[in-house]
Amino acid sequence: MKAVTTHSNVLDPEKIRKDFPIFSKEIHPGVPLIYLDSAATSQKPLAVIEAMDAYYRHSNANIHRGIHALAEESTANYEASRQRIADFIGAAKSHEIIFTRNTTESINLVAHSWGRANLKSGDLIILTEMEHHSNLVPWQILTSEIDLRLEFIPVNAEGLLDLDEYKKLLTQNPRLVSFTFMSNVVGTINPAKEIIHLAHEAGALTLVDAAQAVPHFAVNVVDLDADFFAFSSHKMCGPTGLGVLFGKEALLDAMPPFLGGGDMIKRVKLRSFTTNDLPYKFEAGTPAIAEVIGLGAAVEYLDDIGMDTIAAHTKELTAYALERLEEVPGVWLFGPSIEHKAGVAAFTFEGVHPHDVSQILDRDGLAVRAGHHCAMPLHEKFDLPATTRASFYLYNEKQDVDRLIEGLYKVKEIFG
Amino acid sequence: MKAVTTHSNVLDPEKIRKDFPIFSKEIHPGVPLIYLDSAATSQKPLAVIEAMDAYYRHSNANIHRGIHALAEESTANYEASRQRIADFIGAAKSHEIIFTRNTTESINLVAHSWGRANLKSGDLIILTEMEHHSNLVPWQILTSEIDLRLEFIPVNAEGLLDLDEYKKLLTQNPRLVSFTFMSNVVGTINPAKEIIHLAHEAGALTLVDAAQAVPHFAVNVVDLDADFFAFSSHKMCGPTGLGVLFGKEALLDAMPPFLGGGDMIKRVKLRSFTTNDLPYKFEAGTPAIAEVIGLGAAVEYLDDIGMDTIAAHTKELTAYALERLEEVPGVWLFGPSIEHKAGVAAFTFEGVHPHDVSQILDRDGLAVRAGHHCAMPLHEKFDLPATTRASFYLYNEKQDVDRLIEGLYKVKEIFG
Amino acid sequence: MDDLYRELIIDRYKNPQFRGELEPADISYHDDNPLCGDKIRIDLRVDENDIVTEAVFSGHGCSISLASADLVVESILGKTLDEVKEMDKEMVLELLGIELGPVRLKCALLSLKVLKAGVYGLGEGESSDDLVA
Amino acid sequence: MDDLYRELIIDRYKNPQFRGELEPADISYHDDNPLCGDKIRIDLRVDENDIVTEAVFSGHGCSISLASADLVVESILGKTLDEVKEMDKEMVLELLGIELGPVRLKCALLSLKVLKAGVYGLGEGESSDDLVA
Ligand SMILES: Cc1ncc(COP(=O)(O)O)c(C=O)c1O
Ligand SMILES: Cc1ncc(COP(=O)(O)O)c(C=O)c1O
Repeated sequence: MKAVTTHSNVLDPEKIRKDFPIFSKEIHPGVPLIYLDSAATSQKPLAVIEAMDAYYRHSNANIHRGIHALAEESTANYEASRQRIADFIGAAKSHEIIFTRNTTESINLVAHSWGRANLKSGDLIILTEMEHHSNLVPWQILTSEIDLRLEFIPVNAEGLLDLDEYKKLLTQNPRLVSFTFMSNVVGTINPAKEIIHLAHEAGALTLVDAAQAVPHFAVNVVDLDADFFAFSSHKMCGPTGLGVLFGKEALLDAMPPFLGGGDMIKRVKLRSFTTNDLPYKFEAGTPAIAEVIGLGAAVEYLDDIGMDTIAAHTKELTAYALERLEEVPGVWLFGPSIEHKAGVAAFTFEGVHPHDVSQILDRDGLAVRAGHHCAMPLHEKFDLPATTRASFYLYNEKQDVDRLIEGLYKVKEIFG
Repeated sequence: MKAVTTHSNVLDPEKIRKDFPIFSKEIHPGVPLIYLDSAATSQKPLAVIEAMDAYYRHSNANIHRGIHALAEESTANYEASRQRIADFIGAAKSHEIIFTRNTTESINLVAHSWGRANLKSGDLIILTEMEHHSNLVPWQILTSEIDLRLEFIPVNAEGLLDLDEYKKLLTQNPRLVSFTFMSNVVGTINPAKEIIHLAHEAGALTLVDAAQAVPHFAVNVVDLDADFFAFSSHKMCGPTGLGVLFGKEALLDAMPPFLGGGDMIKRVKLRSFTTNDLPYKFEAGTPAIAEVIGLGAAVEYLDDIGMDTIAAHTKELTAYALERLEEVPGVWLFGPSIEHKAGVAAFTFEGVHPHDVSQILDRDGLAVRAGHHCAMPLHEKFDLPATTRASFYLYNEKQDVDRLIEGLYKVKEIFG
Repeated sequence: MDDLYRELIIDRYKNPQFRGELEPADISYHDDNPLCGDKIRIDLRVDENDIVTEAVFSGHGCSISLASADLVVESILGKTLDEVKEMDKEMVLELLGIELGPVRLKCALLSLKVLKAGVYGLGEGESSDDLVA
Repeated sequence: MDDLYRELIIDRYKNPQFRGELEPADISYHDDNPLCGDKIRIDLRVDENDIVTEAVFSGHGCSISLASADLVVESILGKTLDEVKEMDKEMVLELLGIELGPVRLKCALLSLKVLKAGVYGLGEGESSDDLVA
């Protein structure tokens, strides 16, 4: 476990932006980029780009089995990153950190490996109505093989989980509670510690989809007592092509391997194999070496600024955005008020389809998302075919929000 | 299908090395790198490093669902790479190209998705005794669930597949023949077209592990008539974290999805989903966007030089290496003669363990591998606990071989 | 992309010329784009020579999908069903008169997809992007 | 790394001092390193006070694993089994007198792993890297 170092309490986005080369880009001639789509993927600081660049220029080699100097250097860097990432989320042991491709694969790994080995027909899995598709479809696929029962913690009109209904579901002997720490649509931060505590009391394990949480605030898997915890590098200033699964050692140890191949074995004969120790047991084949090193640099970058500082900045910005959006006639905000959320503002705009909103904003360099944001059930529940989503991160500033509001008035003008 | 453009018939490794920043590195003070470990992973040309760098600096955004300019740019680049990679291996349709993490995951995808949907207890899968663990363990895992029968095409003393035995196995109604196009240990290039033709005549499908083949010579999946074809970006001048699975459209279309989540769906409800079209059906979650763009650049780089030119260069170099290695007293070469192979020389050195060979060579900057090279069964068959492997690629030159030979004489001196 | 919202599109979106439903219709088909929830239905009547005599659309969506539905429906009046089967992506883009990114292209082509699925007599849910490739 | 092949190691590799087998032995254990096929067996005899009186190794492997086996076995003569249980990675590295990368570290520690698994009375195949972490 590691204390979060807050080097200063207030962040200067002006200075931060200098760390991100993409902000020197003109998105159209003369129009700078205003990036409000970090919930889809974050931008990357120079430190991360250069770490990978340096890896390829100076120490690229396959890891683990090599004796030559390059292979040793590469292995040492790779494992040092694993340790840094473990520290970042407060994991007690670095071999509880498994590298995958993305959050989606992390969740699928648990469904395939833990799920098939431990679940049987009729077993209950509790999810929520605000899940991203990546925490729905793996369980649906598993249900089509083992006849599981999926139940959902309802989302109320405010965009919060109904914990009373959750407690009722818990009386039905659930095996797993798998839920998002922070919604990528409405921004709700769910009370993960309480949800996990209640699940454990009911005898269930827990999986936390932390894809949006880890980028936005300090997390500690030991304090949360999370059993599984999944997130993506690309949303937290790291490279694409890399996800993380944290699992408690005892659970991971007892699970059968998922993908088979090199590195995840100790011995192989023609018709049998013995599995390797953690974490390698779950890392089959040549891993995403450069990407792991890139995520190590990302974690260092975020740590240097301080996750509490980042969280405070994003919260202030989101509060300002919600306030200003409410002023715009025809805008309807989707989701809870600022106390319960971070980083995301989703809305509809009367008479204008989100696609049109997004496209007109794009002319002013404003990058926002339009659609169902991989959460069709949540949209369906609120009878919204699609929403427009602006999301904020450490490099955004109030002026970005002001430009968004100006842009929305232009939309109104065109479609009014 | 695309003709291979051979811009010149002879390659100048001196010039090529200038494209690879790592060769300006001193591996120890005053000792330059002599990289003879490309079968583990290749080095990366500047064009590839810069393509990814440029992606992160100028066009990073999540793909497919975004309307803003960055998302469109990123999507267009990603899909253009897919097309380039399809062309590179002669695939008729770009949606027959599925992006995975590595060869290992590509093979696991076929085992999980096609295997579970199509195989039943007692079904025969034919592999070979020279397979990499990544083409053994996935089938062993599947066998532990469905009681399959695994049989192996024997490898003869020369390191070649025994095709007579293969023909006998084919009379036993196999469902799949899964084999390596080129061995990563002994370098043998197997007669893939013939193996596939015979398999099809026997009513079996085929999977080609092309991890070593694609980097080394021009391939054409349509000409081969391969059903599945797997390879890794990192072995062909591309980035880590990316693999490719080619599958025939009709087969992929009929297969159930593997990993569930965003992008692989058309519609999601709380308890059900409908799958997306190819290739997205098999690409769950945010993909390795930068890496796909990097592999696109790698393929362009290789194409510009010409795969035939590269193949000729590597062959000449390997022939020279075999010749010179044979001169060294105590060296025993493992594998076939040069007509049947490319790019790899594996050997033992009397009285000296491969670990010691590799470590002493390292002092002179020579990077070779020592161990079982993820092919324990092949080593066991020949009663070798481990071998030393030198592997060659486009940036190697005759002097590298000369240095290797000098290094081996030093080993002899120390251990003699 | 700057002329994306050229007057024609905004105008057709706000004041569609061919919005409606035909009961009974000779051909009726509907489909949606799950990405954004856009839904389009197209109804046709044809004469004894398979020439389209009436055509209307209904549904909801963004300006691109609705304007393109209005323009596509207009463009087929007087055409034979065989001619409609020949229609492709380029014809729609020409009607709209703009360049489109990959996501908006799906919006623009939804109406053509619905139209062709109907004319080919496909069953519900059988339409496919191949129709407008 | 340049003194890796310092004389001591090459010397002990070529001329081991404690190579052999004890039949019967009070403690005997063997294990291998699948990565490179190195195999080490260690046999011990102890007196009534659990003090190691005789110790030898056998097997095959690289210079690091065999030299370290020879040195490790030598170092435990006269020690109690409890003292052997306390031995760790650093003690082996000190005996060898070199720095090692991750792969060669496994070679160097194989003999200690075998020794401790034997002294702890583990069953065949039960030894683990945790013994030498
Ligand atoms: C023949 C062969 N198959 C499969 C693999 C596995 O490739 P990857 O580790 O990229 O999954 C390799 C690489 O080591 C190989 O050489
Ligand atoms: C809450 C949440 N879960 C899961 C995911 C899936 O992440 P990835 O696409 O990196 O697998 C996302 C990202 O879109 C997300 O926001």
